[in-house]
Amino acid sequence: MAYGTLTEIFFYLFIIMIVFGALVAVSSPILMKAVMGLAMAMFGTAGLYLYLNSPFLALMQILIYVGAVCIMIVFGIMVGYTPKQLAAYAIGPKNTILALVTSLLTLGVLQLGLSRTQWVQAQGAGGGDCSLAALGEALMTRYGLAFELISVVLMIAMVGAVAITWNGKRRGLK
Amino acid sequence: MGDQERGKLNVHSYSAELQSRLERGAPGDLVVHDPGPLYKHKLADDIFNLCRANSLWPMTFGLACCAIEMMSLGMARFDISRFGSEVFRPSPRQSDLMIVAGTVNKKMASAVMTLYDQMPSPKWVIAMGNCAISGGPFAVEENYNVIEGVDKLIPVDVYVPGCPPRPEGLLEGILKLQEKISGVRHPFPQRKISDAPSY
Amino acid sequence: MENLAENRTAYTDLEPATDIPNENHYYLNMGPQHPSTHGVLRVLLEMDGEYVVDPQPVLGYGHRMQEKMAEHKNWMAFMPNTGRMDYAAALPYNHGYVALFERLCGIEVPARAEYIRVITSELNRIVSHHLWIGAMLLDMGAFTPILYTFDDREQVLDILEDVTGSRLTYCYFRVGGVCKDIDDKFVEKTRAFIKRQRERFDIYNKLVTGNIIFIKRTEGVGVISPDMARRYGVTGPVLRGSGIAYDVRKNEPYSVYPNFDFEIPVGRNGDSYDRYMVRLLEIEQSLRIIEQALDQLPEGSFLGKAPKKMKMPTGDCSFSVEAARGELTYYLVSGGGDIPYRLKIRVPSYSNLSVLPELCQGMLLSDLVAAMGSMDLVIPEIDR
Amino acid sequence: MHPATEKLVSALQDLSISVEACDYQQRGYHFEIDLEADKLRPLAECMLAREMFLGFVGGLHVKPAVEIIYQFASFERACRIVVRVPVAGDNSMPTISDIFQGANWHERETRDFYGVNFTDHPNLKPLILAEEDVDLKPLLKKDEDLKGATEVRWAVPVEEKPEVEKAEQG
Amino acid sequence: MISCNLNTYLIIAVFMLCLGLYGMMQHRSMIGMLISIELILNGAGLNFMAFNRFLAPDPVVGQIFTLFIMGLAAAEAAIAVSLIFAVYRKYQTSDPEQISDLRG
Amino acid sequence: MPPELLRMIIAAVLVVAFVFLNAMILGYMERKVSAHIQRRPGLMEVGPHGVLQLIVDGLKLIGKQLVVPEGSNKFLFRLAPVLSFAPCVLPFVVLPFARKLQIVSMDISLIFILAMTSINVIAILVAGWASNNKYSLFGTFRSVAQAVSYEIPMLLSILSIILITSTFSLQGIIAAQKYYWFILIQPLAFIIYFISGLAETNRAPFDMPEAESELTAGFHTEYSGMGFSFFFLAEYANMFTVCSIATVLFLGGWKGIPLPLGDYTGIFWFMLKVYGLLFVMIWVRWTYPRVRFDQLMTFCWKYLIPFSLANLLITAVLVKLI
Amino acid sequence: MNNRGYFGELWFGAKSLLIGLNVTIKELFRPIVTVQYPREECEITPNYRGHVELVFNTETGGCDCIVCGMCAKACPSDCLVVKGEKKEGEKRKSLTLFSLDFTKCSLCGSCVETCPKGALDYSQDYNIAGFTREEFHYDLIERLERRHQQPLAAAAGGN
Repeated sequence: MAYGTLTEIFFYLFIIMIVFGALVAVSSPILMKAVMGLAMAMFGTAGLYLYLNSPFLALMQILIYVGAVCIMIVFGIMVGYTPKQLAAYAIGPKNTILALVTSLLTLGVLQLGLSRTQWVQAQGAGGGDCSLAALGEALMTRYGLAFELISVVLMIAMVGAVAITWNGKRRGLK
Repeated sequence: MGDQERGKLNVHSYSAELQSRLERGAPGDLVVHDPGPLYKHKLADDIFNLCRANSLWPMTFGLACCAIEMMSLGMARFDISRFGSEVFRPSPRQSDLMIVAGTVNKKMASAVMTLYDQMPSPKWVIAMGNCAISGGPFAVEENYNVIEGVDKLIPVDVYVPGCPPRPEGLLEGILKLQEKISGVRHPFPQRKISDAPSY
Repeated sequence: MENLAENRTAYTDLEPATDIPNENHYYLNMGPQHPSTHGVLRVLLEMDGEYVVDPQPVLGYGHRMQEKMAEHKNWMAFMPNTGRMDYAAALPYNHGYVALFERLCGIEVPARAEYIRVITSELNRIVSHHLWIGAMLLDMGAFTPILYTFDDREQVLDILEDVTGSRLTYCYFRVGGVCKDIDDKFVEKTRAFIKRQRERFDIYNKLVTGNIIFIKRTEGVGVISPDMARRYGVTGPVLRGSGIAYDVRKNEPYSVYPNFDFEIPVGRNGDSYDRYMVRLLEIEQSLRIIEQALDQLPEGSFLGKAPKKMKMPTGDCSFSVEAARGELTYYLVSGGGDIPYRLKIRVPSYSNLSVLPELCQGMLLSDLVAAMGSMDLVIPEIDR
Repeated sequence: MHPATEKLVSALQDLSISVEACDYQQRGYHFEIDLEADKLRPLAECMLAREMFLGFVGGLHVKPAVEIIYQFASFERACRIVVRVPVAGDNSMPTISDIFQGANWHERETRDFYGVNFTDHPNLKPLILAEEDVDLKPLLKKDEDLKGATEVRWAVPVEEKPEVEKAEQG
Repeated sequence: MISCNLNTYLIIAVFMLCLGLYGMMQHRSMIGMLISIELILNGAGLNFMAFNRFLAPDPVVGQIFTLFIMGLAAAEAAIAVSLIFAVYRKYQTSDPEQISDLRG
Repeated sequence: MPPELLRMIIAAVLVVAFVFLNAMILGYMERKVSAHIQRRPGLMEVGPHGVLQLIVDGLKLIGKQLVVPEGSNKFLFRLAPVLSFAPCVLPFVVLPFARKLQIVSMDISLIFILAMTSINVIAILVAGWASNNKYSLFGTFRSVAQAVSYEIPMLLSILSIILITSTFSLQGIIAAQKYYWFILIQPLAFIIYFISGLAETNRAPFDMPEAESELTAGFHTEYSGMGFSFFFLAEYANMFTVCSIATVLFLGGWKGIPLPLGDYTGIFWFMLKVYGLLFVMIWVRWTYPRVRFDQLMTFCWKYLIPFSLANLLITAVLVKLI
Repeated sequence: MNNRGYFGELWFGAKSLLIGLNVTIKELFRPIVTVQYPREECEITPNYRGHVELVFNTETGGCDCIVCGMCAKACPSDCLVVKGEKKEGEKRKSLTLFSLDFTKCSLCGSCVETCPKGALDYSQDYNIAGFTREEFHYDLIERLERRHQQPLAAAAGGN
């Protein structure tokens, strides 16, 4: 078995993870399972990032998506829903057809576009320095403003989240 | 106050579950889960039994006076941990051994049965103290509340009498239980204690 | 499958099936088997998140018909039962019971016997406090202190076992005295214990009293105000933590307690920390009493003139002693003969625990555990 | 007598409740009160106002009716009071659990053991006995054991001490 | 070697996008919708990375953008979850259909 | 079969074996140390001084019935132990046990470890939720809030080391401690990291999720047999990971007095340091009471985060200046 | 306690925690206090109250029981059964049955104290356990005889 074949097998494994996870994420009536599906899809995506020469992003994907976003969603589920409600939240039949049509249409159009397009490589593509140091350098210099902006957005999001959830001092029982 | 209200103290009004358990007696042959193919092998079975006997995790479960002596057994003076049994698990799911230490009364009986059922098999029970064995000093004529022996509710493997027994007594009970499980009395070298000295 | 209950979720199946009015609240069932309910107390908690809205203790899981048995046995035959009510400090229970009959029938007790009673009772009180300190710390997640206190406890148990013959549920006092005399070895061992215990306070203080986590967990938690204590009839160290110096040994002195010089430690705020401090200081006071009693110990007989077959006069009689947990009152109604007509036993923990629903409203679950631990509950005593 | 105790006694007498002083050495309490059920609540309020606490509430099964016994004591001084109240004909009793909250459980327990119905009690469910034992009432006496209310009171001061024998020593 | 083929990644990204769309429209609970949004964002990130690897001259750009997307996704999830709490507390439901104050 | 693959397989087997071995050593150590702190002998009878006890316990747990409670989500209930176990094994792949004893050498191994440990929380969430038991759910809530907030000071204190070394590679960090260990110049970061590590691994006094006296057994209340032992293994594996990172970042990793075959025997120093730290963890556990849940959060937000931020800032300024 | 301030509290807390650690580490190196029971003989006080036993009278070679039944009457839980019969030519009743249901005993000592002849005493059995509850329904006469066959061990025990 060649080393290349092995990597290829893992590649397929990641794709299957994504497909299966995403399907579970949107179709499971049990929200906890849906989140597990989402986590699985994220994990698969992280795997694909490895093939795209960016182990750093793969790890960040796991750290942020799996370690933070998913946990936050699960937390939301556990706090916001009683178990009974969770069981009752089956997928409504109302929008299914509409949703199916829309998404299939999008899929079709985009696939069409994909298959018709001949992608052209820019000059010097595939090369260049993609090390962590270069990434940090770029983040601090060229994209410094964007970096600052995203920091501000995160900050505001944090403050906003706290403000929305804040309900004054809750306990007045005694 | 009519006559029928009084003087009927021995008539227990048990809940249906308790009543049926008391009538049938303790379920001697409980449904044991399928142990899997490995256990059908004699040697493997012996090894597993040896392991079980030497790793009895009791449940944190005290009822009355004897519970204090049970605690004492876990403490530095007696130290049950020498036998690997100091892991008192608060959840019945993780415990192998239920030490019924104290009086079981009617109200508690259903809880005792539930807890026993919740323990995953294989599981064992030690009835510690006279109350758990037979109701002890409370098994009197006008008894209206105390269950006269926990073996009416759940199958008991080893009895440790006393009121309360000394911690050594309970330790002896655990050794007896090990003997029952693995077929050997404490498999590691042990000095024989001469029969209890008497006068 | 016969065994239907096997898969039931642990701990939750005793909850009431009824829905609670507030949708956000839910029931949490603590006990009757739960590590921090000290035996068989069951507390049904109505919770809002981690906050306790309404804790309702459910008693009776240790009910052993003590009052019923007292009415059907002659007075001596009930004697062993007294030690089994509060097994953590059985001798004050013995003491109250025999003193009750001595009062009712006017029986004299030799001085030596009274001294022996006081010494052993106080030793038993120390044992009880040892057990409590360990158990409370265990509730709060510290495992090691209980082993240290049990180490000290075993020293006392050795002393007591030597004279009473048992380790826990003593049946040592008799009407008119005690059933076995103490000897020089006992005195010697007790003195050695007093010395040792005084040295051990250092470890308690370093490991527990001064520990920031312990202080943070107990300070301001479960504050019992003097008014609340009065309305509920709270007694013992729990009451003294609230700053009221009520102690039966001082208030209605019995036995030879007036002969000793001791203080009643009181707290200031009535929180769990104060209750802890009061008990710790009480150990020291008990040591003082024992020391004085050993110094004054008179010679003489240890079992006075007691009737072999005692006939009680008709009438009622009450006797209160200070048990380790508070005021213990035996109230006897006698219709003559040698079987009590009615024996009402007022146990301290019963009233102490009845504060819980009011005390723990709006508390965090962890605080409830700490507050309940600081009460020093012995459940079979409450249920009798 | 302690001045506060004197005040308490006079306050009780103002409520036209007769208070009898007792020999503490013999009985272990200082005052006894025999009371009618309708005066119980004023008495309890008076006790709380005069800083007494409730020791216990217990039942006593005698002829003709079950008596409820209340014991009050004081945190500050030696003063212990026993109050006996026979239950009314319909086996009911006013509750004092709103005055002394500690009485709540005692009354529930008394209901368990004697079946006495405490009117206006917030929650008279079985406390110690199991739910299915509501009608057990274990402490009610059998007819042959039952005694009259006066048979269990102190008679005229008892002259003769019970017969005392020399006990064996050791 | 499909792992070296740009189209593979794009197809997967499109797949995630469409599933996300489907979930958005069809899920009845707000958390379900949030999950779908995360899927869509994930697809976008994958797209960026793929183009970055195969077409772009500077391999840093795509990575930075994907990082930004992650940051945004985290912020968005935080806000969304807290919104769900707030809505749930006010309306005692998290079915978006039933929150209809503005409709009168 | 390519040699690279063979190496990976052997390494994987070794790592899993080590995780089991580590759990046994740690379990034994914990029970023995706690016993001697409490002045009792501890395990004695099963094997000489009870060394076989953990093996016996493990075999017994294998033989126990696995109860799936009624009303639980069967799939997720079974998934959770595996989910908690798997990510705990992965960090071992990049740990530098000695100069040449490292299975995979990665530039960003530190991030890899952090990413893997963050998955563990999901397992706890799933376990608590799937059990359909209120005590489990309570434990889960606490665990998540705790893990999420203590991750911040932990990362901040790690960052101040990263600022000094400017590398995420564990070997690089060890190499940077050529003359002195970083604990000497970053004592505050070490203390903050260690406290956060205690909280991350749910060790006393921060063992909220499994607070015995409050929540019985917390999130694994319903787990029996192997399910329980997987959580147990994961906890000990996590402890090892946290302590080995501390060793690498602050205590010079495998460096020590030179031994023959230094490239491989450095593992001796590494293990010595790691187990030393683990001993401290055990020591702490058997000394203190448990803190209350809100105090735990207050401590994090009021003390740890400000201090770690200040430490980071000062470090940044100093690194720039020097 | 409350007015220590931010740093004061930190300092106090850290100090108290270190003091705690100091205590436990010191204890770690102190000798153990355990009596390793089955391997080490544990000391039981001679006054220990085990279940009751008939006393062996070395002079008469039997027991002193006169079958008065006082002990059975005094027992709060009715765990003693004493029976005797009057044989021909004997002055008093001789003991035929003396059984003890130890599972009901509460070790109160009433029987020992009421016995007019001192024929009862507590045994030293502190470590009994068994597989059935009937094992603890003792026939005390038989036990006495069994002990009597090993008089040396019996005599050492005390009384």
